[in-house]
Amino acid sequence: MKIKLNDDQVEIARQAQRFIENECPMEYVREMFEDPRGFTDDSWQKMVEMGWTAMLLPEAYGGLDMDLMDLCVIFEAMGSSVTPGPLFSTVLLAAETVKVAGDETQKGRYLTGIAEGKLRGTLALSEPDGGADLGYVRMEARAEGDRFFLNGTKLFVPDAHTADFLIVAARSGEGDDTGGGISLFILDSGLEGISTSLLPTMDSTRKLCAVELKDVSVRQEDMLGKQGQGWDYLQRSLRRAQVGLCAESVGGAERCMKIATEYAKERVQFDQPIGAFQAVKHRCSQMFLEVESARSLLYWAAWTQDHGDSKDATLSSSAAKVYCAENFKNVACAAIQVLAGTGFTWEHDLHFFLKRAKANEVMMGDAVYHREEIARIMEEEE
Amino acid sequence: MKIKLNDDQVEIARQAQRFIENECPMEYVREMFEDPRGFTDDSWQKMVEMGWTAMLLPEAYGGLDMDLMDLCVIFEAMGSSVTPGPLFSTVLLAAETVKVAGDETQKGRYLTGIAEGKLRGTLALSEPDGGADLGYVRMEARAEGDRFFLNGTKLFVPDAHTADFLIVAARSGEGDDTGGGISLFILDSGLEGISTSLLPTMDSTRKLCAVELKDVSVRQEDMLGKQGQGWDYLQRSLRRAQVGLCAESVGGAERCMKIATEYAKERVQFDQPIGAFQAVKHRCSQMFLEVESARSLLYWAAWTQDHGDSKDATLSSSAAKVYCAENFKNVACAAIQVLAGTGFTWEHDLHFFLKRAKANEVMMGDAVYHREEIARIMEEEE
Amino acid sequence: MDFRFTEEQEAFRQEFTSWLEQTLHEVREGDTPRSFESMVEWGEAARDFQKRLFEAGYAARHYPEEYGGQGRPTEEELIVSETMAAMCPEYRHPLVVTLGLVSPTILTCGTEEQKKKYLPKILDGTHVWCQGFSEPNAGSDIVNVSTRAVKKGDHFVLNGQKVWTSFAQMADYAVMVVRTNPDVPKHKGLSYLLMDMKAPGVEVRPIIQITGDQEFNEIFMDDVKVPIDMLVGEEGQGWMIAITTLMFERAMGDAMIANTQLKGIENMFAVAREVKRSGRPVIEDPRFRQELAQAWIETMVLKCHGYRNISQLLEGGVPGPEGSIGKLLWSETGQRTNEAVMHLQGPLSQVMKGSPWSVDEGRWQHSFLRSKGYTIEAGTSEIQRNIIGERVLGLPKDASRAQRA
Amino acid sequence: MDFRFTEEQEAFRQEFTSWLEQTLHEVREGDTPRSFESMVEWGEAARDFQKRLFEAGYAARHYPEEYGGQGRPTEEELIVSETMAAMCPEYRHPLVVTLGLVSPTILTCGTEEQKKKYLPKILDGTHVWCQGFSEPNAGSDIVNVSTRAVKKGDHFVLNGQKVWTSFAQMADYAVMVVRTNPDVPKHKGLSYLLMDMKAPGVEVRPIIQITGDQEFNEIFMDDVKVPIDMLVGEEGQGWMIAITTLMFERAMGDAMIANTQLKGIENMFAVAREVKRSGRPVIEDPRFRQELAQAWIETMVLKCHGYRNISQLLEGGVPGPEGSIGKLLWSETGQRTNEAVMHLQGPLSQVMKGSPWSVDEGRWQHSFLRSKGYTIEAGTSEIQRNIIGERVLGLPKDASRAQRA
Repeated sequence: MKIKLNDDQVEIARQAQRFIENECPMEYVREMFEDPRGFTDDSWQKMVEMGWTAMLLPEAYGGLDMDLMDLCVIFEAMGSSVTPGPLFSTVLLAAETVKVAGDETQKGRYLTGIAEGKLRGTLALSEPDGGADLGYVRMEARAEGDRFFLNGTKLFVPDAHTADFLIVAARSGEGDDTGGGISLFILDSGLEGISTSLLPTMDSTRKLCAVELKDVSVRQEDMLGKQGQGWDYLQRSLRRAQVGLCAESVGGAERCMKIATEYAKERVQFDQPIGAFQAVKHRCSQMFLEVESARSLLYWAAWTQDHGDSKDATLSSSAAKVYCAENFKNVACAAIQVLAGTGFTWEHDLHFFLKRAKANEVMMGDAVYHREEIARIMEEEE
Repeated sequence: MKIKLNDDQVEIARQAQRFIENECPMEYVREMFEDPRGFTDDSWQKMVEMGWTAMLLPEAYGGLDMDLMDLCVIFEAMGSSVTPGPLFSTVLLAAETVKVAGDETQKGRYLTGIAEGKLRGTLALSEPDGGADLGYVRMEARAEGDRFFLNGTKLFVPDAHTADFLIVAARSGEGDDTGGGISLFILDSGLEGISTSLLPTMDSTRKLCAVELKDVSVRQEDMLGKQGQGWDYLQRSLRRAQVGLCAESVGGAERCMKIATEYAKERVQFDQPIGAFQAVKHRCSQMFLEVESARSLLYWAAWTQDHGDSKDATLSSSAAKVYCAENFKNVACAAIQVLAGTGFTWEHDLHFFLKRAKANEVMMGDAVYHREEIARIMEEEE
Repeated sequence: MDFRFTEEQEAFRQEFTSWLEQTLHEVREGDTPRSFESMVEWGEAARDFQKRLFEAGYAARHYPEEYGGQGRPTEEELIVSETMAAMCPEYRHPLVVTLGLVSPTILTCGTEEQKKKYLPKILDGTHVWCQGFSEPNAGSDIVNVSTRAVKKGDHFVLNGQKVWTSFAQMADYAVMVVRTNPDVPKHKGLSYLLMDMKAPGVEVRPIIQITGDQEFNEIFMDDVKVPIDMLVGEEGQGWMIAITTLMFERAMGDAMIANTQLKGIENMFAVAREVKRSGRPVIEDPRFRQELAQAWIETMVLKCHGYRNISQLLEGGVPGPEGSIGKLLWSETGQRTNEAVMHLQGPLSQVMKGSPWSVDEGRWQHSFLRSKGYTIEAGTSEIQRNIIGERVLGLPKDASRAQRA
Repeated sequence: MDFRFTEEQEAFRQEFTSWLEQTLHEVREGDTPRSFESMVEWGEAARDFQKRLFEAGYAARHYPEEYGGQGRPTEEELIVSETMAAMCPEYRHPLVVTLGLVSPTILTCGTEEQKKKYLPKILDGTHVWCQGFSEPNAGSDIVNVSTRAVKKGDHFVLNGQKVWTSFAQMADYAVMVVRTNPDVPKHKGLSYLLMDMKAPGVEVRPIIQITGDQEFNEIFMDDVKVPIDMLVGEEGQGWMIAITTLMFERAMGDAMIANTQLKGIENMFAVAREVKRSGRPVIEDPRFRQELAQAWIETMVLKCHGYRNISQLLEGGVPGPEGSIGKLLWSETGQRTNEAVMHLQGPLSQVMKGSPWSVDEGRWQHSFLRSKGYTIEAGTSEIQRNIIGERVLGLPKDASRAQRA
């Protein structure tokens, strides 16, 4: 038993932290918050050079064959600065899904492209009437000859507007149960019939899009994995993406805690640093508790994805998703309260964290969804 | 608009408080907690002499024709001392149901008996598989000739072991929807086939019973109100009983707040009364907030039962039931935390309040039940 | 006990409601609250609306006629306020300080001359006022005010900085708490002045808040001359005036917020009908039904408690620090309700206004962010809990504050 | 990162689990934890069980053999503890102080003679110890201890009173923090003594707690003689010994509680299958499913965090005040879970053991009440939050406590 970062991970974390400080300072975040594209090529290229797009990929495709935990320390660092850009969508949504579902040709093309930083992808899953239910897929993939025709709307697709390819979940069969009938298609984002529009979201540091598909014609060989097995593949990649999001939440929460604690030491009212008052002190203590306990759960969830069984992998990713996102939100709100007026200004950075925290709460399934997942599995168990 | 107790009510409250202090000190409560009967005849007789059993009854039956709010100030006083005894079951469950559903003969017999203090009654409603769902009635009332035969088990019947009569809700018709098919029967508690046993409950200051009915034979004239209309009647009396329970909760919560606040002024640690520390001070402030805001809602709920329409009466009693019970529980727990070790002892009185608070949470429908009631009504409205 | 208004009052409510419906029909499109492009535009709209209220005889019903009011019972003002709070809070919001804090202070503590000069222009919508209390080093510790006012001849000369001043950028005048005597204990050296915002040396800088709006401002004062006849009360009474005259209006304000929030709950049910989860309207989901009901319950608590406070004051009761409950209730309930509405919306909660996918025109997204200020503005929750603990329950001050007092 | 034990350790776990299953089969009826009629009976059962553990070689695997241990890696002790925590917490609970606090203190700070004399009798179940720290005026303010120990010849003479001492009524010995020097600053005048509970002048009075049990006691000391060789460490080191040697065991204790609570969650699901609402098992109700899942999540947090702490310590890391998180986590999670299980049961939650209507033999009713002590015992939540705020985050002490230090 050894539950802490190993030396390599500590080093990765240090490098990531330094990278973020140098390349993605808060001024950059503020700029990208307003910028419709949401990241600069320069910043993306540097992340690629750091090897971040290749970490989880197999060596055969130019990857580094590392563990999810290794990548998580990077997402922690990015979370600590609400770093913008399509890393999450590319390496956790797109690459992981191709990894689990793609054939050799697809892997060769897409994974190699991602590892080299030449391709960016994303996953188009959620639909307007599904809410936070990840398994709600109604988009139709109508078979005609050796082609499928996709029709429908996908929402909350991260970074679709700058992605080179999209993985789209649609129903190629009968019925609408969650488990069966969903197939995945991997398409060029420039295909005819696809129109992508940026959603004006609260957390504009991570861009989300609406993607409409009108009679988009897809070849048989652009199906990703076996027909009707899409949900199985997705479950595996979504779990990993959820854990990545948790790492981001822990990093963000920790930053909020530090901001609040520093402020509490310096801000004087009633001739005392406000941190001497228990109302403030205990609020800061609670933040510390929420950050560190979330981190403990994150470690388990990240480790379990690579080394645990599929039941534990699902339970842990769902648990971490609920807990880390909620703690991030709580800590961000608490920090604003500690900073009071100052924390409520646009000028101060805290609001970017609050907005990211709110986004993380509902991205990749909200707490209600994941708790129901846990109840379902625990119920079966006994 | 005049939202405060009138002079009469202030006087009633004062008298009730004095009565409770003299006749029902905490030593009496402790004794009755252990005592299977749960009250003394002497104490009951004195409550009768105070007129408490007659307050809500029509003058025609020896009553005083007063408002529910008038009685609520008495329940507040009783709550402040977790006063034991069957007043609640007799005047709010039994009498109110007879008032709304009974015919002249029944009213003459039962209401007069109650007003005079000669009869005690209760309501047998909940069933084992219903949980906190008040509308779940499955007990069978099989018609045979001019008689009904009742079979089944009722749970959580307050004071059934000392009641002279029981009002029993049972299904005399087909189907099992909440609204229809329920009829009420009023029976002598000594009838053949009825067996009553005391439940060992956490809050032993209010006795709850299991009542089993085996082929209990009832005459047609012992049906209370019209056949199949039982739920309509019950809704009206249950609402009033819920409000009575709220008054009790507010009184109990206030007492806990006072105990904690006094302790916080006197107990010294770190050379300071602990009330000087914000962790304790703010906890006490929160108690005050919860007590006074619950009281505000209670006033509305109590007033609305006599002067509002049935929609408001239902909404307000459900809202108050949720809020007052939860606040009572919160305040009792918070008070224990303020008193720390001392609050955790049997010797100190606080635990009786915690136990009553827990009982009040689930009695007459829990929060989940009442919130669903509210959602149902609000949903219809628009 | 009686939760009703009298028949006469109910008749007045009907009359006013009709007038309001018609007026709203004239000034805004549709039934939903208007939103404004800029704070200045918002301020102008509020002034214009106040003018209409005044001309129709609905401004300050309870004020004496000589100052522009109608000399009517306070209940009528309450009816006007609560109806507006439910139907058009956006036209009242920029004037909350003016009508809720400034005019009652002038009415209660001002000289006859001050009342005649300022009140009518407030009531008819001519003038908007703001309030300069907080300073960078006087936030929760409000008696730490360091803006100096030095008497020179027939003027005070003001130097210093105020912060968190709502709507200063549209204000014609300000009420200011300033230090006129630095040599006495902190709260005793404060005085209460009226200040012309157009006076030379006054500079206003808006603060952008996390919603992107600019509700709050900094005010910088550099040798600003304030005539001595703009002093309210005596020198050194500033603190007392600031805290004691405002209880009634604060209680009324709290109750009004309840009405606005109750309207919000109606809206929340509408959102729950519209938004789907797993293909079904959220309102059918038993889990979210619990949240809907809970939000309604807590908001009714707010309303009942607010009315109970007002009713006590209407009878001439002395408003006490118990009023801090009202502030805590509306701020925390407001935050919880906003969280709950966001939950209902699931991922749609991320979409701000300006998209076909926006729910309810993005109102809740804005409101969610705005709500994070509730527990900070007008005295943080921590300060309210100190007030209740110390002034209501009689618990001792903590050592550091006890020493100072 | 690795959440697994080694294969060898897992093999040991299997071996121990088999032994435990069989032994439990011998000592109790059925699979559910035994309950006991009296504290004394409970204590005897725990002693007997400890004897069995000792004889089978499972007591203090990580202690040197010369003191009765097995000289094995700490992981094996961890495995013993966590298996017992899940399968039979009732046999460990009365010995938590003895094994978790007393024996590590003696091992770390005791003289060779003390170790040889006391440790073997602890490990083989002969002696139960209790701990006298708190006093009526030294609760949260624990350095305020006023029990006096005056040296006279080869004895200390003790006078004073301890309170909240768990299991004192069954204890053979006690560890005591006493004041040996009243003339130096508060914590510097304290010493750490071992005391024979059968010595003349020692009187134990049980305190009945809100469950009706008598877990805690008062200890009165009237001229109790304690030989000088029962002093641990030097005079004046009492406070340091009390707080610094216990971190590892506290971290381990916290992790063990996670296992007991996880077992509780299994049980909670079983309750949800059994108990009905509106005629259907509660486990089918989407609203309660959320509560079930949330309880499980929070308990897993406890477990993961506990393991993370232990793992750090196993590697020789220095235990820090971060451990206060463990205390807050288990106490607050434990309270919430108990509340949630009560909710599931609806009105059945009122029924205590001893009725055909009791759910799960009334275990949760007892446990709910007991849980109200969690945030009080072993340092209140308020104290834990002070520790984190001040010692981990470096926030300043409040004025009153800063002055004293």
